[in-house]
Amino acid sequence: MALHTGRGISAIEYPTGMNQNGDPSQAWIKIKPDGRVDVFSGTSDIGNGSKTIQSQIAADTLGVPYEWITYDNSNTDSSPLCTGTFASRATFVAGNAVLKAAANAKQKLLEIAGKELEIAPEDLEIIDGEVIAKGSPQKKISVPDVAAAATWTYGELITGTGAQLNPYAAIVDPETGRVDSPPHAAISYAACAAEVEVDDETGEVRVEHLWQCFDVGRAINPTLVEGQIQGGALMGLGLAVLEECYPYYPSVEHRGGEFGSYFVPGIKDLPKIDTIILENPSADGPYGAKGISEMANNPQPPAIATAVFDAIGVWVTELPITPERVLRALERKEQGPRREGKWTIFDDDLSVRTVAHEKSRFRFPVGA
Amino acid sequence: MKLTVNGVEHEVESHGLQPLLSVLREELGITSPKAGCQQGGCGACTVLVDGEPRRSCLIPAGALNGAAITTVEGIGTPEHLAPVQAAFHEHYGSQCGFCTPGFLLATHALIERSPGADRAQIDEALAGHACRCTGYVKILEAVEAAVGGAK
Amino acid sequence: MALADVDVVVPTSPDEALAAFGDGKDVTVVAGGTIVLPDLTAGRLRPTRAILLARAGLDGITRDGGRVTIGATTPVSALEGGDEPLATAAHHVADPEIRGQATVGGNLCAEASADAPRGDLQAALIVLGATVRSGGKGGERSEPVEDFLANGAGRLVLDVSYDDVARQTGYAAASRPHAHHYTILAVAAAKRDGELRVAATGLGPRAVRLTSVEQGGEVSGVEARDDALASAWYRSRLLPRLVERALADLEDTG
Amino acid sequence: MKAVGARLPRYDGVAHVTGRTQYVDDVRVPNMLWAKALRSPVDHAAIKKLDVKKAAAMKGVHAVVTWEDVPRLVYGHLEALGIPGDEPLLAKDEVRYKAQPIALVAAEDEETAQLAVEAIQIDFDERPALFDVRKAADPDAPQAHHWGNWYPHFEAEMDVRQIRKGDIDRAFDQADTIVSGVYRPAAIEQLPLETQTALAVPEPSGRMTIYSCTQALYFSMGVVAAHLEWPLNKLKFVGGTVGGGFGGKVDTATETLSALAALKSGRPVKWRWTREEEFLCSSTRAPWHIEIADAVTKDGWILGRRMLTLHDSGAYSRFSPYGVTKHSFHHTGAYTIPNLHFDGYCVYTNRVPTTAMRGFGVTSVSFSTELHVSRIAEVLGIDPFELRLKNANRIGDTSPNGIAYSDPSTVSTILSIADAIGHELPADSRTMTRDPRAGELLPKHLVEQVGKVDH
Repeated sequence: MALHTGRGISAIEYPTGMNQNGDPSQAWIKIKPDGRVDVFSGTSDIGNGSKTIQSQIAADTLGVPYEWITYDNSNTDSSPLCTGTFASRATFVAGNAVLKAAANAKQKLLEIAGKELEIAPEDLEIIDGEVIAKGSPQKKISVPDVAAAATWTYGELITGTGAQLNPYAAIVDPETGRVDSPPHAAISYAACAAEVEVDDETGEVRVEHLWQCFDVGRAINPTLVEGQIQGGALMGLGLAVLEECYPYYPSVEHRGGEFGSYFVPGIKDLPKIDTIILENPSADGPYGAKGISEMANNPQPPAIATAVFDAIGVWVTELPITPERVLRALERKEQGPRREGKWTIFDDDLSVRTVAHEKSRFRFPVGA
Repeated sequence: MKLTVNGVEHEVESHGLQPLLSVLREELGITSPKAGCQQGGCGACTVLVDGEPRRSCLIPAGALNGAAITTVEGIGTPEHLAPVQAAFHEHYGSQCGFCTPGFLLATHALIERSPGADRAQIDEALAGHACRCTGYVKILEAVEAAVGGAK
Repeated sequence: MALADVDVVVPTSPDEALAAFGDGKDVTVVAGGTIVLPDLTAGRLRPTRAILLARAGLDGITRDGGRVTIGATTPVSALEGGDEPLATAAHHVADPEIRGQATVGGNLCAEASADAPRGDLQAALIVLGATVRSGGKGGERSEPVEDFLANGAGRLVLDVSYDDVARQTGYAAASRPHAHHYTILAVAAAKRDGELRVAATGLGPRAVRLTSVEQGGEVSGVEARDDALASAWYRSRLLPRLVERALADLEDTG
Repeated sequence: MKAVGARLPRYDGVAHVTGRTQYVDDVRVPNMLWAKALRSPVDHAAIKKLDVKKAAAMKGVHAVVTWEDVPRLVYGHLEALGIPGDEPLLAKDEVRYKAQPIALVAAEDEETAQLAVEAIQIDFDERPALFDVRKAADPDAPQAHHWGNWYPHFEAEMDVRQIRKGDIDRAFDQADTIVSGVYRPAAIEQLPLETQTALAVPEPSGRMTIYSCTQALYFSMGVVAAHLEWPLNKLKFVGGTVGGGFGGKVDTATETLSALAALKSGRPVKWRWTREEEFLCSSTRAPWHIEIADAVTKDGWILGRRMLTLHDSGAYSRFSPYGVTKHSFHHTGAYTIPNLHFDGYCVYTNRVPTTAMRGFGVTSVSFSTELHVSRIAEVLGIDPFELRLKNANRIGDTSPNGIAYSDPSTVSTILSIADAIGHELPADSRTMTRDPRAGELLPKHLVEQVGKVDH
């Protein structure tokens, strides 16, 4: 048995929000007579933790404890529109909508508090559920008292609404792809290193260690963002070495219909994972946050494929890097890339120039 | 047929070839075991059968007369979380939550059987449980905390 | 036939099981259920009559008169920690929850699906020289496990037995199989009084003996197949490596 | 205490660990029917005959929905973005992939529904099928789609997504070395533990409540409303708590047909996909075919990139044109490459339509371009960290479509990783920042691409 270890790295970027924008999210908030806060958002929580994140944003923006927030995303009769939980937009785009709704509600809350305290609203702030005069902290009224006053004294309902929308960047030059405005809400960045062990007799690749660094803008909840990065890591590992719907792609033969015929990563596949969170705040994100949940499975496959090269000297460029692909690559190891003039040409056998008809529209000329 | 679920005895009418999963979910209305695959492949339907973790989608009702079944509803409540539930909550061992009941019961059984279980034993006990969200990192942290607490 | 109309028998002794099984015609046998239940749920299997073996008294391992006898409904988990290479082969089956429920008899009777091989224990039982005792049409009979695998369809396994003697044993398997999968390929080997037996599981629908290897030669005379887990090409490349590793393992245990 | 930045417990954590979180399949309503689908058993065929009479007459069957029951049969998920629809909710004259839904049966239980599905009579005339995107433009390729074998409706009715930047021919002329390679990431299954499930409940008011596992309540509600030709206020979507999505539940897979079956039967209908359906019938992450040739200098500058992308969209468009556009916008990855020539096609094949999955459109870029950059470092004999740091995007560098980066952190993430694994770097690399390019980091070939940062 011959085991070889190798390392590889990658660096990536990924946009937050729908490509070309045009994806609104809306939120609204009402304050109950006792000061407790109901947040209504249309964002589906698919496990990413958006219920928690948006509640945290609402709590801090209003200046009340997290425990005072109830969060309702349960139905379209009470919750306003959210384009959805995709495109890494639930924290940035939908979170911004909640932030704006909370800021709007806070403004109304301060107006009522201002009447009670006889202080201009702009001279008030809310800290830990109390409205306090800036510079004179002894002058204060609790948020529950403000809410009660709104309800029973002034006959008002304290609400806030907010919406976030970057207009659709529709104008894409069809020839050049140039756009006239940023086609994303933000961009985030990550780098990754992978260490693998390859058995050159069986072709089996084991990912031993992943180091990952993500610029998240701001970690609204560090544990939740770690969870996204770690979950993404194993999905990236699956992409790299385990999973495929069509084991004989492009053929559709032997497509498996059960867990027993599909290599989903299990706990025994878990490598060591080191997670480094960088916070370069985004100019427009809620509290500087960016969306990173999707890109979390992007950096591992190239880092792992490079580590396989480092270990055994062959490039496997079809995913996943199955034992079979490793053995087939090793059998052709001596062949190496084709050199023609200043060209170094890899993967002739996979290219359209080899597989497609010579009259095909799909051409990719290489060589001198 | 008699079946004791979470300490309550039921007279069950489901057909003998119905899987325990459907007895629990459709006849008894106990919904924590999930129909994640109904192929025995994912572990989302795992319950304890006489204390042993088993895939409820694989056991025909007719084979169970008199058995004692435990589901997540039977190990703790929101007010009084079982140690394993508290550990999963504290360590964010759950993201979408769909696989969580199966993981909880497999872990609960592991702790009963092997208090102070090591990493290899944990990996073995949870090997057949699929989680697509967490990458298992925080699940493992939760299980190690629960195992440590039991030791 | 709708499920509600299916007659289910739950025998409480081996004799009752044999009587309920009869000649095996139109009978679906559920031992552990790990293979049958998903097929029932999916509607791929529509039985007319079913026998649940859970309480038929067909489980248990006995050592008696120089033989080890494993009852048909003995769970796979009961083999772990026992005689090699069966113990290691058993440990390779799925995960502890499945092993606690899947049975030895089921493992012998399971046909490979289109997606994946089955019968993880078969190679180990072959190299142990095991005998399968079964009932059904024509009454009870005993035969070597290879013969049963070739001709045992439609029979009710009662037990499997082998000589309780010291052996050198070896086992090697692809490490790819996960808890959710059958073993892509595994090789078991056993040597007793100088006689070597080697078999592989995962090449095709059932385990096969590698007689050329037993005679000191290279792997030959076996064919692998494609499925969702691995190609015939890969299996044929892997097999000689696993044979080497199983034999090395066997020498180590010398 | 500040909530933002704090490791606060999950809002839904206690419900999760007590098994009390309610997913669609856990909702209980009286009189509920179960649905099962008739799906195409063949990859590509004309439908010669479809007869549901026998199935509809079976005991316990309450509705059989076919294309005739759908008020608006074809509605594109991205019509609002100008991407026309091409996929019928239920097959009418033809099937273009194995597993394409043809009819939905609602019955008292799943078994009855399945037996009724099997009683539907259907005849096909099989057609040749196309599976290899590389052969889709061959003269003798089978025709997979009525628009041709690739998407023809990008802006200005272009049939290709193009990026052109700088002067690609000059970059290739000036290069010391050109490295080309082919990259093929595979289709994978999103594989949420909760399969696609919907429960449609007709209300006495004439409204319909739909319990849904969608990742996008309003988006899916819009899709159902379009097919039913209903105003939004006749629908109520209940959801927001989803057992994993990963992109697959952006497809509105079960809601519309469940609603139609509920309308036709007058009873609540639940349609819960089996795991086998989830594997074989639900849309996957797309397989991609990517060819890259990079013009590089011997000291490690990437001067230009030619790239051809063939996206295996499967039988219908769904979100694929969006994915290819996003892919094109990011095809330089985390680096600044001033001269670009990119062609991307959405290619149709006779497999299950592909759709969004985590990293949509860009996972394939990250894999192919980063592995390619590793190869370049190997060919040039340059440290892979140093090569990356040099080309990493800086503030003011422009993206493939000409937008100036405002806050790139490629340099700092790479340096963090070098530090984490103990990779030693020379001082000039170690001290790099994301600041606008100047001096040696602004060679002549990068001057023209520098843009103005908006904020």
